[in-house]
Amino acid sequence: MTTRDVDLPVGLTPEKWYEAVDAIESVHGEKMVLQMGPQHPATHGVLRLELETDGELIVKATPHIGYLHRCFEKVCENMTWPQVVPYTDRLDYCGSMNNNLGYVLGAEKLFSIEVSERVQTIRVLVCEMNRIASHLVAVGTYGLDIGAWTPFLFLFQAREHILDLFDELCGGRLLYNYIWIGGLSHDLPDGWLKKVRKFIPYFEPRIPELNSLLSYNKIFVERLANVAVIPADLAIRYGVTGPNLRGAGVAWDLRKAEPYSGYETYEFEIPVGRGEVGTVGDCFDRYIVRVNEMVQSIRIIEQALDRLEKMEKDDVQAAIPKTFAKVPIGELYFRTEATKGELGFYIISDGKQKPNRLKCRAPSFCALSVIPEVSPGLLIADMVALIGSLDVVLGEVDR
Amino acid sequence: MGIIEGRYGPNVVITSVDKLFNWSRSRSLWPITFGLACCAIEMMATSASRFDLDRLGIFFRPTPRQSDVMLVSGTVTVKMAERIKRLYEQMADPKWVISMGSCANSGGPYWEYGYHVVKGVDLIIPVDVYIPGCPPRPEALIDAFIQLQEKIERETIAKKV
Amino acid sequence: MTFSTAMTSLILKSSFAIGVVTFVSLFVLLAIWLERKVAGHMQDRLGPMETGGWHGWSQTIADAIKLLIKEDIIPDAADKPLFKLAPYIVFAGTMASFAVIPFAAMLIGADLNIGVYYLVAVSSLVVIGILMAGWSSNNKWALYGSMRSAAQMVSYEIPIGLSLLVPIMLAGSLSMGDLVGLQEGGMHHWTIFSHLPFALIAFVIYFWASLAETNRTPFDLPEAESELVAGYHVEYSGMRFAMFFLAEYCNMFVVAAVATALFLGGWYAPIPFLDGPDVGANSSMLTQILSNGIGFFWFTFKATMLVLVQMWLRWTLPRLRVDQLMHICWKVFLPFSFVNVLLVSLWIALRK
Amino acid sequence: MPLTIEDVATRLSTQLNISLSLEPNSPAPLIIIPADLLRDASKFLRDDDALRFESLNCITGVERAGAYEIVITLYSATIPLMLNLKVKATGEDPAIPSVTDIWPAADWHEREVFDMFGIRFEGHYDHRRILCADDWEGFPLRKDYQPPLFFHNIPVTVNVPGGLQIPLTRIAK
Repeated sequence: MTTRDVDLPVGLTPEKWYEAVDAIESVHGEKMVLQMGPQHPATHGVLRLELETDGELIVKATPHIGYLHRCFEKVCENMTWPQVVPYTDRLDYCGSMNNNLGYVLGAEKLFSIEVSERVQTIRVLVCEMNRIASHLVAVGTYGLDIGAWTPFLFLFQAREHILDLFDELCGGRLLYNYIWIGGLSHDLPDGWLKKVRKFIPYFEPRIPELNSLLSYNKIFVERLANVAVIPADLAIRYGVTGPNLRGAGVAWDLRKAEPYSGYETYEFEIPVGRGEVGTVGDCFDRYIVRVNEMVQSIRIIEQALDRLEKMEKDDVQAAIPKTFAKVPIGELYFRTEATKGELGFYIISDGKQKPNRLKCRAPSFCALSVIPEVSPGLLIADMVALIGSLDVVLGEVDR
Repeated sequence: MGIIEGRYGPNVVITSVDKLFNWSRSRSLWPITFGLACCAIEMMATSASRFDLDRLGIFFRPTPRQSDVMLVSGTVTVKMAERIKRLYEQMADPKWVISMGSCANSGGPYWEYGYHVVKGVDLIIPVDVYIPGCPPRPEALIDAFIQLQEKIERETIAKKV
Repeated sequence: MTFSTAMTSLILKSSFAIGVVTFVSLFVLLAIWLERKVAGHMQDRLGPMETGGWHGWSQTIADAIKLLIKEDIIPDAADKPLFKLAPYIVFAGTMASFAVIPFAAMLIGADLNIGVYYLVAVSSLVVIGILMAGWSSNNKWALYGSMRSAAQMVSYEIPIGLSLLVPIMLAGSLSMGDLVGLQEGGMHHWTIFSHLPFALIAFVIYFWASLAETNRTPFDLPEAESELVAGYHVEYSGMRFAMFFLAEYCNMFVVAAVATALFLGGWYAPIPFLDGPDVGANSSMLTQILSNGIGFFWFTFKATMLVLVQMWLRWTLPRLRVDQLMHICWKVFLPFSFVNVLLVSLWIALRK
Repeated sequence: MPLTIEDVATRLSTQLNISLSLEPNSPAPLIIIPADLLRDASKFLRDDDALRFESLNCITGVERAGAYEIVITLYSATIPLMLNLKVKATGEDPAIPSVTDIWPAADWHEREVFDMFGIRFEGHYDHRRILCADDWEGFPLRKDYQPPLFFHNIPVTVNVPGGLQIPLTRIAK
């Protein structure tokens, strides 16, 4: 295969590509195969990329995954329905609450369980806090990939405050097992809502600080603008969802499109990539969408707090079934907007205590599959920017 | 250290050299930047501002050649096992391994049904310190480093009697 | 020259050399500790605290001893002679620069009449060492690192050379001693301020280009951690790595020292009042020591301040991409330097 | 009045000229498509102006009583409607035509189903394992799957049916 035969990334015109190829071929460049990962600081865990390069230019990139394949689906077939929840935590370990919610809502729909409004509101509250925590990791490590150390540490500082609140709520800093089928593992501790209230004025100034320190830093913008453009049609064809799809300019958010857990009653906007500094759908758009989503999450948190403060305390475990020995038969695909995008669970119940089949459709899995399509023509440094901007968590890619 | 190691008894020179070597080794533990799974996020949190591993002189090196400690932070799968072994072999002596979290200790929640999971990283490489927890808290990781420091301080180049 | 004067001069020179090496080692130990402290405090944490009591002052000492007694790995597939030689060349290239650094009026190893020229020449040795390291490691990341480094350092030497040309033209000499000597008498006599705006432009270009020369952020592409793992020294362990590390921090000091000598008045204090006593041909030994000591203080102070700025930039800025790096060098720094040199020569001609 | 799954099924059956059955046993009904018609059905579903199922969300492999089937989850933002297609694979060596060229998103999902269930996807351009190690044997999500005792000398199974326990030799420092 020659350099000319590669599928062109969208956004790169054939003339430009051929010009580059001619320039390279005129010096008779030989291809070099470079193994990036599984131990590489920029692959966010154990992703391995096989890069065929010509100098620093990438001709072809093949992702190899499975280095963290933890047999989630097999394990779940051997666990009872509630026992599956902790395993969902470990899928996307940055956004555990959202994974809990995705599975639990699917199971509740299958078993026709209704939870109280208060439980729903608490779920929304913790999920949005978790979304912020997850985006903080994404944005922080992205700065690290581009070479900026300090923002990463500032953002982790802010994240610690959220983790402290979760710690008080359910005893876990990272993996929570908080949202259960039919309820929650714990009710809110006394005075917890006040602490969340206090967190908001602490966190809100962090966003402008981040923007001035990192987002609109000239070098950072130059590194990201027009790099690794994933246009909307490509993103949809490859099943890319979440902030990566919104970065391509598509205002698609399951919290709006197929609201669950009462999201239809909250006021928030869907931030989309507008090509602020380059092309719509470039790395910068995917990055800035995450930053703006944190602002929207804060809005949702405020509304949820307002409602929870007015609500009477009730039993958050009231709707939990006494036994899972006999459950309704059926199968369904249920999807929610997790931090990385559309998290779907295909759940098959054959009426027994354990799921017959539980398939997780992980957003990062689909986001990663777009890499071979967009990577030709990138430099190695751009590749790092691309992986970081997709914000993949290998826990849910490999499951 | 092949020249003097194990040749002399614990005399005053050897013990002083021991003290210096062990002090320098235990105070400058550079782990390899290598995250496997969930625990890697806690590892990052530990090196971040609130817990600040740099206080103890620990900072992460990206290449195995320049690192002293391997933090196995997460589930080890059979696909990854060979890579971990190779990374361990690439590290320069003296080297230590911290097994962080239940998965690395024993396979953790994937013990029974995880067909693709190695049931403890110590089936592949020797481990010095085990940290329980899923994931361990940053305090636990710091404690592991302190335990490792204490362990290093007990090492000697003198002849074993 | 009689035998005894030759001997005295030899002893003086060698003790100076030993002094410089000691100073450099101490400075590097301090600089690495400082770097970690500066980074720590910029990032809302403390940096090394536990090792050696007060603010972890002996952290770098522990690191250095540990690196010295660590296993020295030479990969099987490496080109062994080159692999072994590379760190020494990098280190030697850096240390050789110290020969012409004017710490004080009498504290110059060799006040060559082509001092700056020599400096530019020996600093190119570093590139060869890095290329050797990258190539001989037989590792693709190391190769990338060294190739990037070679391209970067060779390119950036041109703006560096051109911006160094400005003070040279203004002073009409290549000797470090002369170049500093002309800046006596307070801040307004320093090259950077006495020849506004040309020298200022030259200084800014020199400072940025020197960051690239020393592989510091935002130009740390040869060892970019998130891209090339550790770049050209990815296969080096123990002492050999320590030498690269040492050379990097020495290099930081060298470029800062050159900037100090050529642009920031060298060993002269900002106000003449703070300078040491004047030294004449028949001054006493004490006066000489005092004068040179104060000069030495001002010189290292200014250079260290510049090193601090380098650290500050490192922990603030992200990293550039290869093509942007080259763009900045060839399309921004180079034309500016050329125009600057041209204007300076015009100005000098007109002034006559 | 947006189209329902029944409408989609009717349109599909007129297009393919066969009768299609809906599997009602579920909160979300499925359309069962014969494997040999999958590609035609997929193209129709994607390209028909009224339907435009442009995104493939998920492919789930399922084993039911020894038989293998896959469920393709599609979504059309035009209607909007979510649609599950069920395709049954038969025989000892189950195979289903690949839809990777119709929906590129199917690429990795199909590889995963192959990896887990051993269902071959005919016409897939890069048909290899994706999650398990390349030289892994067997298909883990099959119900009768017995994991190997050792993989490259690393013990993988700890509890073998029959109460046997594999001794784990841990490396001591």
